[in-house]
Amino acid sequence: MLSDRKDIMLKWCGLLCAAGSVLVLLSVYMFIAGESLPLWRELGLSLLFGGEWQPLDNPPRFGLLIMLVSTLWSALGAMVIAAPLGICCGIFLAEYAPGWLSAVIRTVLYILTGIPSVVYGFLGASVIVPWYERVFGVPSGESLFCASLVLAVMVVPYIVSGTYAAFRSIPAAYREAGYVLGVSQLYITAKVLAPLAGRHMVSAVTLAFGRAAGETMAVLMLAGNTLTLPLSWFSKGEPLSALIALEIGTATVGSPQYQALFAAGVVLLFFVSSINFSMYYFNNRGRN
Amino acid sequence: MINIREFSAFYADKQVLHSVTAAFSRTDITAIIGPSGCGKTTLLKSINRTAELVPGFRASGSIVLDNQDVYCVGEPAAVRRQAGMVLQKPVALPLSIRENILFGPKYYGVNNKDELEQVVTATLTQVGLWNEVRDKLHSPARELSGGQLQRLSIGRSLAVHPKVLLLDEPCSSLDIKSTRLIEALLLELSARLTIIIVTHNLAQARRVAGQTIFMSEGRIIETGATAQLLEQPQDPLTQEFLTF
Amino acid sequence: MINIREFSAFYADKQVLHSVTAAFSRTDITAIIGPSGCGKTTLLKSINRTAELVPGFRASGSIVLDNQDVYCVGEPAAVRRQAGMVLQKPVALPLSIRENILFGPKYYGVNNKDELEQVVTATLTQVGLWNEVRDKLHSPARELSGGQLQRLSIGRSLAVHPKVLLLDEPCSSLDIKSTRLIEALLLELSARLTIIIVTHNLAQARRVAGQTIFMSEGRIIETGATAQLLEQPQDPLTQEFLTF
Amino acid sequence: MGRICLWGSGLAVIAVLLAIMGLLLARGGGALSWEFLTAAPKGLILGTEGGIYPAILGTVSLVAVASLAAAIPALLTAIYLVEYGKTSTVAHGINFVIQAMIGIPSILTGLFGYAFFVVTLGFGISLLSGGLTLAIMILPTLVVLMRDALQAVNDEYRLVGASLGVSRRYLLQRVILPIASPHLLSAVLLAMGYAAGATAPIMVTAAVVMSRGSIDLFSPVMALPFHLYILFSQHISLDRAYGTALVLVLILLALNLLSFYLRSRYGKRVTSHD
Amino acid sequence: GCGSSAPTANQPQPAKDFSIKIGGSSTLAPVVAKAADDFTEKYKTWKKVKDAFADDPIAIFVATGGSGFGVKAATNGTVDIGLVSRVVKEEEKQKLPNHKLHTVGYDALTIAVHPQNPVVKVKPNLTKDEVKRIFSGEIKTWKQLDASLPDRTIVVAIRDLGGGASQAFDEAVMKGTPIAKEAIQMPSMGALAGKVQDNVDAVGYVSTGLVDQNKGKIAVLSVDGFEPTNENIVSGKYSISRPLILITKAQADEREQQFSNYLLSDTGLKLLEEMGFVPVKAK
Ligand SMILES: Nc1ncnc2c1ncn2[C@@H]1O[C@H](COP(=O)(O)OP(=O)(O)OP(=O)(O)O)[C@@H](O)[C@H]1O
Ligand SMILES: Nc1ncnc2c1ncn2[C@@H]1O[C@H](COP(=O)(O)OP(=O)(O)OP(=O)(O)O)[C@@H](O)[C@H]1O
Ligand SMILES: [Mg+2]
Ligand SMILES: [Mg+2]
Ligand SMILES: O=P([O-])([O-])[O-]
Repeated sequence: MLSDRKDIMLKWCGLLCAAGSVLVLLSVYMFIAGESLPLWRELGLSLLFGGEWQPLDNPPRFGLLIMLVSTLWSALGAMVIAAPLGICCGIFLAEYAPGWLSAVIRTVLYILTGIPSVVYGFLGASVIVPWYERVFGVPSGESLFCASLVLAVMVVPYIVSGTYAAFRSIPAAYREAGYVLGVSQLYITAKVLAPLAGRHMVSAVTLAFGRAAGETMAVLMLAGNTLTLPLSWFSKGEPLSALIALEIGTATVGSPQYQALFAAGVVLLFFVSSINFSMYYFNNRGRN
Repeated sequence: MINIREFSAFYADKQVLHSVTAAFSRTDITAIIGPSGCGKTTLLKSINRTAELVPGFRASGSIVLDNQDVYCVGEPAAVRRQAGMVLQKPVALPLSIRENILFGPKYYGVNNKDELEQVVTATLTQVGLWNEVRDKLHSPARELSGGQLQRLSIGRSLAVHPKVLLLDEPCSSLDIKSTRLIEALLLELSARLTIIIVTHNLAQARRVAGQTIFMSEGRIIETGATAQLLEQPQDPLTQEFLTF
Repeated sequence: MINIREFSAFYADKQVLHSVTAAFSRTDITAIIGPSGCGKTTLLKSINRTAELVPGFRASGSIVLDNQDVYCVGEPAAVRRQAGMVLQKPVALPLSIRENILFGPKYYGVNNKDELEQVVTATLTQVGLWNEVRDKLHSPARELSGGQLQRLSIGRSLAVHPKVLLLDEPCSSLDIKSTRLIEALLLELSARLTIIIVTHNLAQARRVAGQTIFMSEGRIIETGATAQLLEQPQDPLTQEFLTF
Repeated sequence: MGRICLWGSGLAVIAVLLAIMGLLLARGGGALSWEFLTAAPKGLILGTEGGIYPAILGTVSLVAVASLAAAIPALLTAIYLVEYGKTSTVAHGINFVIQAMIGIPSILTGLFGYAFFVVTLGFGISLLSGGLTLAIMILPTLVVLMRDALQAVNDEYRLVGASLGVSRRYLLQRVILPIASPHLLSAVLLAMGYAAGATAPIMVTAAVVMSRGSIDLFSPVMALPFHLYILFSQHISLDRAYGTALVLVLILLALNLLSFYLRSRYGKRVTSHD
Repeated sequence: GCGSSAPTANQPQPAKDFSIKIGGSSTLAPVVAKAADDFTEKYKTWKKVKDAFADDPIAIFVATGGSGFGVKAATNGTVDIGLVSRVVKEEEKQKLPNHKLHTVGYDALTIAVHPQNPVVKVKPNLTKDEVKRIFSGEIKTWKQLDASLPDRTIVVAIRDLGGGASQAFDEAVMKGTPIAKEAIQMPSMGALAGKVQDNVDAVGYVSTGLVDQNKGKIAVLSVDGFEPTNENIVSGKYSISRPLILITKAQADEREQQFSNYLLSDTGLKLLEEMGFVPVKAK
């Protein structure tokens, strides 16, 4: 029995499924791009940089600038909060926390990643928004800031686990080489370990940024969804994902509005994918 | 000058050093030899208190360094600074060559520019690297060869002015030429430093060490002048080890 | 009967075997000795074509097993079946003792119940395990001791009737008693099998091998009758290795 | 100073979880009752009284469809990547694509599901459309988790198998899959949790505010996360929204912890071969 | 028929899909959802509705999405019954040749504020022009509306553009003047009502139904001197109002027919009234 039939079959089934997955991905890209193509042809870059979104006016006006800027505000804002917190926490877990505490916190983080975004959005909208209104005395609390706050909590676990893994993978010899000189743990962490883990921390933060940019439910419930260009972090805005979620259900299939929503999808996809691809490239190049 | 008395060490419940007693003189090199796992590294790390970085490590007995019991000092950092240690596999900190040397001094507050320059030049000259690396002080230290890196490690320790230098098989991954360079360096340093070297290479012990200690299973079996111990071992365990 | 001619092997870009040429007779045991990393394991794995499981492995030259160049057989499986291999650290497949033995035979289509019983009894008897394990054939193999497990591994290989047995430091993690048992087994098997054993233990080579090969840095430096090679090495490299 | 930051950040994470769980329990615990779990939404405005049973049922069926559709292809893909493709260019390509897919925001998977399943294939807003959309969403995660589970299996088994000349399929069937099975199962549970909590993709492909009658592949369903969204955003009942959130989180917690348990309980079994 | 871009009504359907899919106006959806619940509760299986039917369990699904969605989904067959809470435009009617429109009642859009907003006491009556200026963003703070009111920003809450309310409001009040861009879009009438309940400074056009359902939590202002009472709505004195319409297939299958009859029956209309709307018979 030299060649095992079932073996060959398994191999080809595997390849078929793998190819199928690839096909599905490509069709996700193609569908989203394809459905919006006519509108891109018609409007070109003004679709991307136009500041007006009036899908039901006659003639309708489609510009995604407001959404793009809103996405940037909410996701970048989330990073401003989550990156320092996540990196500190990751370092704490890897280098400082006693074993049991580290295990407890990692379990906690694991649980946090399991909580769905609609619950985060709900809690944000029912707790943080009223709190924000009270503390800052603003008439209406939904804002990109609140969205960032909740997004930060949502993506912090990814940053922590990336940082933690990066520090754990540093050979003990580096720490030892520092300790034998009698310098403090903090000094070693800052001068020796952080540079070694740097690349991985950057990629953890970048990936978290991608997730924050694509997150839907939380921003839908928190960002305020107004059609003004958000000039500050504390303005309201309507991120790309929220726009799609809000309007896709009511848009007539094939109408310009429908195409415009898919165009928003293209922008979001391009945005997130370029982050992921550059990360992939960055990581692979570093490995060689 | 180091005096170890009745020193025992444990990793969690496992005793790896049993009532070790030994003395190391200021102006000599002592070699520690013994089969793998007998506790050589643990003894070395106990002296500069890095053994306690392993969770669960416990020790009893005393190790006196210049009239000061190292286990009575509250903060181990002070002890570690006084007893520099060089590891088996040379470690390049992820910094430039220059910054590797200055890693300790900067922590200890040297920040005058001229002074720093001075430390780099002096240290590198001392370990015989100056001519080899003077043109690439700012390149990453990992670009050095194994032998150069090991000398850099020694230099990194020397830069904080230790009284003792502990070396754990410092040449086991190096070629013969680098080994000889390091041995020469150690002989030179031995005039001012207490040096303890763990080695698997008996010829190396013979070349550098005045005193040799043979350990087995966490105990010191025999101590003596190197030539004496290697040629005419008294203890049957030593004999067996040397003839194997 | 194995003939290796001008065999070179590479892991990606790194050449680890350089034009190796050697012959192994059917009725003898050959020992391969040499410093760590010299390519002993790679040579062994090249013979049964498991080296190519490592991505990036490439080879040139020929290895002829019973008049058949193993690298000209399309499917490596056939070669592997003929050349059984035993690893340094004994591996228990996560199955019962019985199923470990039957792992190969069942794949090759033995499924008659009596026949299977017969394979188990015969194989375990051959490797001297029958009396020790007859009462627990159905317990997991991992419950065996290291020495028993290593014999089980040998039995697992024998159960598919190989022509060659390749052993990679099979006794390095075993106590003396188990080592002796395995050596006796090998001597017995050598009557019908080509056996190649990689070992770090020169005494072991002396005890079991008629022929010994000394390798260094991917090259065969010297080949000869074991006693001859160990007592009167010709090559300076061999001499250095043996006296070290 | 540095130390305070580090400890503070660690404790902050615990505080966040405690706050979330505390809030959900304190405000949602009161709504929990047997009736809440087993009755349909009632009241003049549906949802102000009664329970969330149809939403639980809908979420369970969505998750079932998604994991049925995704698990087998994912396993086969993982087997191909680990056992057959290994470092070939094809495998590299597939790995790359899978990695890229993980990053696709779920709303875009939903957008695709809407355009493809709902509109092009004409499945309509239905359990089938939603389930398949969720399947696409969890597929890459599943592949990666399963790939890692297979990769974690001690390589020596493969060497032993190869040395005996048996095929990979035989080795997989007899050794590798049995030993990796807790991890594979854990991967499926994790993916199920992920699917159960996803809202954006089903919002446009499967979920409705009210459904009565049995579950049917071609009919829409209610779903817990969407029901939560509606209860809150339409101001139907904040108490019940908290209750629904609590139920949802508890279900996911159970799935996640079970998956975590499987992995830590049997984790050693995979990598060491004692 | 399950939804698709092309109407599937005339394709031979497998005989077993008896579910009824309903979708559209978020104002009407809770009413229909409640009615569907009562209907299923009352009959459980179709056989109990009418003996001729098989013994299948009743299956009804209600989605929201706004009046715009209701019209479109009915047009392309995604839903069996479309819900609309505004006037159906002529060009929309032309695309619905095989459908019937049933007006079941009327709803008024009230100018709703938080009960604690001082405007309730200070200025309980606005002119239509004031309303328009508030929603267009011309009047930005309460103080600008009346000097005795606090100097706080008015939070304008509106329905998204797919909603019937936004179109009805445009016709009745804005008449083409664009709504302020700062206005917060809410995806459903419930959400809009919620916003007004939660925020002291908010103003929004909340349907009478939701005002009724949230008694005490929402205060309404009169427009041009008329409160949005049933009489005023019926008489047309309160002018910001809109019809509530069901779109059904002209040749609906018998089960759909049964359910739409139920909606149009006295029981159905009574439910509409209970939920704060003006049922059609009252007019
Ligand atoms: N971190 C540790 N935790 C637990 N046990 C340890 C640890 N490090 C070493 N040991 C044990 O302590 C004993 C002594 O170890 P040590 O490293 O001191 O030996 P050694 O003489 O330096 O050996 P080698 O020549 O191999 O370096 C050994 O039995 C070892 O297994
Ligand atoms: N999987 C691998 N990938 C790349 N290089 C490898 C791999 N395995 C071994 N090598 C390299 O090939 C060379 C020969 O390795 P090999 O394992 O054959 O040596 P060996 O003589 O068996 O050593 P040892 O006595 O330590 O077992 C070594 O330099 C090793 O680093
Ligand atoms: Mg050691
Ligand atoms: Mg080897
Ligand atoms: O009832 P609406 O059409 O305004 O949702």
